[in-house]
Amino acid sequence: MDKPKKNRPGPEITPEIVREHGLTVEEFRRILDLIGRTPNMTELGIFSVMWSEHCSYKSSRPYLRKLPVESPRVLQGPGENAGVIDIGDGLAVAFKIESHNHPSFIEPHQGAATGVGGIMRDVFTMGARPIALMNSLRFGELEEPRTRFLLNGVVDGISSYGNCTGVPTVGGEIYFDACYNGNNLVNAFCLGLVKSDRIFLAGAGGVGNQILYVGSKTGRDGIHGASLLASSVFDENTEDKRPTVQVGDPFTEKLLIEACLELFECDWVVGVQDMGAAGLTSSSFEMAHRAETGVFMDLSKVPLREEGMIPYEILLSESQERMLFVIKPGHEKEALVILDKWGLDAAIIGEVVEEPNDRIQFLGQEVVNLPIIPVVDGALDLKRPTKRPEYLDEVVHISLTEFPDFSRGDAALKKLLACPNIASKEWVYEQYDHMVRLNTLVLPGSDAAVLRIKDTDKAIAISVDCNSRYCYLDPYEGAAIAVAEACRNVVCSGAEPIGLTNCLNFGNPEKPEIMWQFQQAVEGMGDACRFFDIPVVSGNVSLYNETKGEAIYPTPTVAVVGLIEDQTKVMTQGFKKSGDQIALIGFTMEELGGTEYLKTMFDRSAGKPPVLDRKHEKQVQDFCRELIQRGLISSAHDCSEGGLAVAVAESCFSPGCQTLGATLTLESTLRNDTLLFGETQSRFVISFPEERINEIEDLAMAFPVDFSLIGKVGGSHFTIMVNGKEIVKQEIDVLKQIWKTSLGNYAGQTT
Amino acid sequence: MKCGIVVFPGSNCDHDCYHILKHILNQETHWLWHKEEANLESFDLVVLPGGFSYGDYLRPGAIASFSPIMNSVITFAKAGGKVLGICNGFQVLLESELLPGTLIQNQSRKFICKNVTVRIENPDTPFTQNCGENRILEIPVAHHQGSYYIDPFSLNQLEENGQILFRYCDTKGKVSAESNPNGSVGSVAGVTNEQKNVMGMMPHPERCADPQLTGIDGQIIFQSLISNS
Amino acid sequence: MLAQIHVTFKDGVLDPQGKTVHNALNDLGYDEVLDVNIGKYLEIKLDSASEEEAEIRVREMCERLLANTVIESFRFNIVPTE
Amino acid sequence: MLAQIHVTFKDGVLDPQGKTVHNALNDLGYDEVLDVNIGKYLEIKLDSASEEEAEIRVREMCERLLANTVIESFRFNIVPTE
Ligand SMILES: Nc1ncnc2c1ncn2[C@@H]1O[C@H](COP(=O)(O)OP(=O)(O)O)[C@@H](O)[C@H]1O
Ligand SMILES: [Mg+2]
Repeated sequence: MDKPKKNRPGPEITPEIVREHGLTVEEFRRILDLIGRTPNMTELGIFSVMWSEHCSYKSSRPYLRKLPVESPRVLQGPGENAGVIDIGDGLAVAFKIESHNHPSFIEPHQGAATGVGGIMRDVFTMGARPIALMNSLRFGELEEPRTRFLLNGVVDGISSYGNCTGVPTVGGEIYFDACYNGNNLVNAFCLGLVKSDRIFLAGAGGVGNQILYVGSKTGRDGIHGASLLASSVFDENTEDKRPTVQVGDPFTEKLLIEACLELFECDWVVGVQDMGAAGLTSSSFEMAHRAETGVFMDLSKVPLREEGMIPYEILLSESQERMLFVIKPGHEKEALVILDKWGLDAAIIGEVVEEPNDRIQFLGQEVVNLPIIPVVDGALDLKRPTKRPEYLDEVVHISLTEFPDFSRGDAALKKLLACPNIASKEWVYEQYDHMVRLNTLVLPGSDAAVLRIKDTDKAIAISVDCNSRYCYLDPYEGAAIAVAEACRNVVCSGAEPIGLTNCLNFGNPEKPEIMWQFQQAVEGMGDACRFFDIPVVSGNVSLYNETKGEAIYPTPTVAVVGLIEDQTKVMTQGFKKSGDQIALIGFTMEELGGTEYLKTMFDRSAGKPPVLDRKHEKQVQDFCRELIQRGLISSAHDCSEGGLAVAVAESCFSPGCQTLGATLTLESTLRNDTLLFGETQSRFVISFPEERINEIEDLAMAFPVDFSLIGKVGGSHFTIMVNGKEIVKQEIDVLKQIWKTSLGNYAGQTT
Repeated sequence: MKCGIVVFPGSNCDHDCYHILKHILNQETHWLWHKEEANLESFDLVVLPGGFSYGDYLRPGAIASFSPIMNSVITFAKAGGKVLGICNGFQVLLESELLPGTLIQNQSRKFICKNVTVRIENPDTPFTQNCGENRILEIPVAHHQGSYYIDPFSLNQLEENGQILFRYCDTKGKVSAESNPNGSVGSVAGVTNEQKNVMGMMPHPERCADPQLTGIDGQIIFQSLISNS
Repeated sequence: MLAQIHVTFKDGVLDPQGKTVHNALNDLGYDEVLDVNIGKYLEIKLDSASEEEAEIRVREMCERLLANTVIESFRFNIVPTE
Repeated sequence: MLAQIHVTFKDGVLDPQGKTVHNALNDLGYDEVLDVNIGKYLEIKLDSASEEEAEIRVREMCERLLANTVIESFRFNIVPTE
């Protein structure tokens, strides 16, 4: 039988080509069923990206459905470009975190820069002005020259992009571990502010609406970046798969922000979607899908940067700083005037049609005609097998007797303060403009970043967290702890947690052990969120973080956003005054599993991680926030990596506060190492003027929470007495110097 | 005081300057758009704000210095009008040759955002008249190309004419290599022209002028200008 | 010896700086400007035994440090100095 | 026509980038590196009537915008393209 090939130029679709597009035999068969014919090359490219792990979430979707997504404050949950939460006064915050791991490994500067650009566009497409950036970074061991190259490149990329757009980078986290040697992680977070009645969604709206292309011209950048890179494992052949790397243009992004915010003021703007992964393809399909309409586009109208581009390339290009607007007909001129004012390229490239198909023309020929729904929804949810990994049997069993206790803790304390996971991150955040826009009430260096909302009494606190060693040892518990810790950090600043976004970084989901980690972590996160009553409003999944079969530790990073009703009641972690009392909220158990102490002193990532008692956690958090709201305390800091001793040391020399010494006088039956450096959860170190003791103790009793006075602020030394015996005494300036300069010293080495 | 704030594409401290002048210091404040020339006669102060005009591409401030509004600013400055360039605004003033010297990459080659201290070198100008002798200000810097450079002869001249307004110093006022965040010659943080009506500085006074944020040392510069107008 | 090294973006890689300078030149009235590309130019003074050796070492330097070969290409020549 | 423009720091002006790269190269074991200078290299595609005209206009572009003549010097050549 003769198959007519009218209007379907290009090579024949062979099994080879199908495979190269990352589609399985079953998937290809499904495509044939769905459209009733063989797709042409361009259409195959569309299926390839739309059904990629990155765009379709085919491995993760069944699990993600179990996360709690609702609360009275939620205005927009997962599914749009960013989640939106009501903060009162007619205002809302839109936020999301997203990974740019693979691009940053190939080209750290551009990879990280375009990651920042992408997440910002996700936020301002909601109609929100971006007001804060954060990031969560993971690198391999700092002893590796490649790590330092990546670290410098990534930080430089974030700095150059964020700073230029005038959005402050107000905080983040950064960890080093050998498991990231072949796969660094770059997760970028952005939060924007929007009037709650001016939120924009990515729908195409009614028939006849015009599709307006805005921003940079389209080039051949990053074709198949999302699908191929994020859906396969790195090995020796990675070189061949390198797509043209996307280069970020933060200047254009800045203009795009201003122009888009101006367009959002106009009532003829119907919908908007940024062109991120899979570019024009996914943005046009998804907009049509959300509105249950179809689209018609003429690719000849797309502003192009390079000559000779074919439809396949135009549709799959991941050129940065581009947006797709849908506007009511008759307003094209007005739109173009605004865009011209900001010096941006723009063109009407199509319109919304009734028939639910995406029909695309190029030079007068139809090159694509695909039904919207199956392309967007058609990727099957994969029920990938799961299996508890065997390594767990080995690593979680440790006995404290393997690790001799110490009688003096000075050496361990110094070593921990110098360890890059604990040392000051000043070298990083000084490269970020964290003050621009004059909202940053708490600068980097405290538990959470705090931004005021001008013209209101409110402020927003943000923290990103994940201890991936805990997650490696127990993904369920580790993910729950990530949620608890992020909440604890925003509580330290006086805020009430109101929403969460997550970035789930894992290895190859085709391996049952990885899928098990994923399942456990999502469950742990979901259960914790449910318990603390925090909705998950947006998120991102990054799989295949493996090189040569070595997966990263499971890293379910969370960012928690908290609300402070009264701007004047913001708390920081630094001690404020000599003579203040120091107290511990919560209690310490005899445990060392998963600690930074075991890793730093004994090179072991082993043991059971600390257990999270959620009820207890909630109580101490509520208590701490109550103390802050009543204005009773002068500082609050949570105990995390490095335990109690490190937490107190950090409060002694917190940025923005004067450096003060401290003396701890502890009574305990615990081993010294667990007492000082154990990482029992649900603990805060607070300080307050002596005369408040009674009031605070009464309140602790009423709550009830464990509360103990442990020492006093003051002097030039950090001293720790246990049962009357001195076990640490160091000049505070010496400790500070070690802590402050360690990361920069590592990062600055060239060889 | 009637103030104008120039907006270039890529300016990003424009809103911060506006906030301080208008909402904190209650001055009449207007926007000036880069594409339009303007009659500035009625203005007491024109501010060129910080940011990344034209992305800092080619050289910071280079492309912005050719904006139509800069023709008006130059006319205004030549007639004795007061112009304050902060950070990127300073770079624009140098590229426009309203101020002498140039700014090159920080010695560390990295962007630096932190609080520094600067010493007032000449309290006898409209920008510093409220400061008093040897006053030290705590003030944030945020820049990548903030290392001031000028040849030794001209540096000397600036010094003799009292054109050096601020030097980076430590908290006690001592000027040294350690207290110099970016490698500027002579630790120079801000300069004026010979007539003392145009001033450029790398630190951001608008970032330390709102009492709700840390520090208000920056107010003194704006207050000086207000007293002078 | 002196190595003169040119590092430029590979074809197809976006050059935001070049694009912006291009627009600026057009705005200044240089309508004849059709395209602008901006790269780096490095001069490295060398104390090498021979031109051949310099050639090998400079290529290595470019690959390892001076050019970002993912997005940039380089070319160089070695000129003798007195 | 194509203008190839080199913009470099004048003698005596500190080039922090050059210095850092110099140190980095030495650290990497390239002991033969005696000095590094880093400048810009611009290629401008022109639609000019003649080489003479291009020459005049490019010189003007350099003086006005492309080089900061306080600290930088420039040189260029015009090459014909097809
Ligand atoms: N990648 C980063 N970018 C910006 N700031 C960072 C980064 N990493 C850490 N910081 C800042 O350094 C401080 C300490 O971070 P961290 O040790 O992770 O705190 P915590 O243990 O309380 O979560 C915080 O203020 C944090 O925002
Ligand atoms: Mg903390």
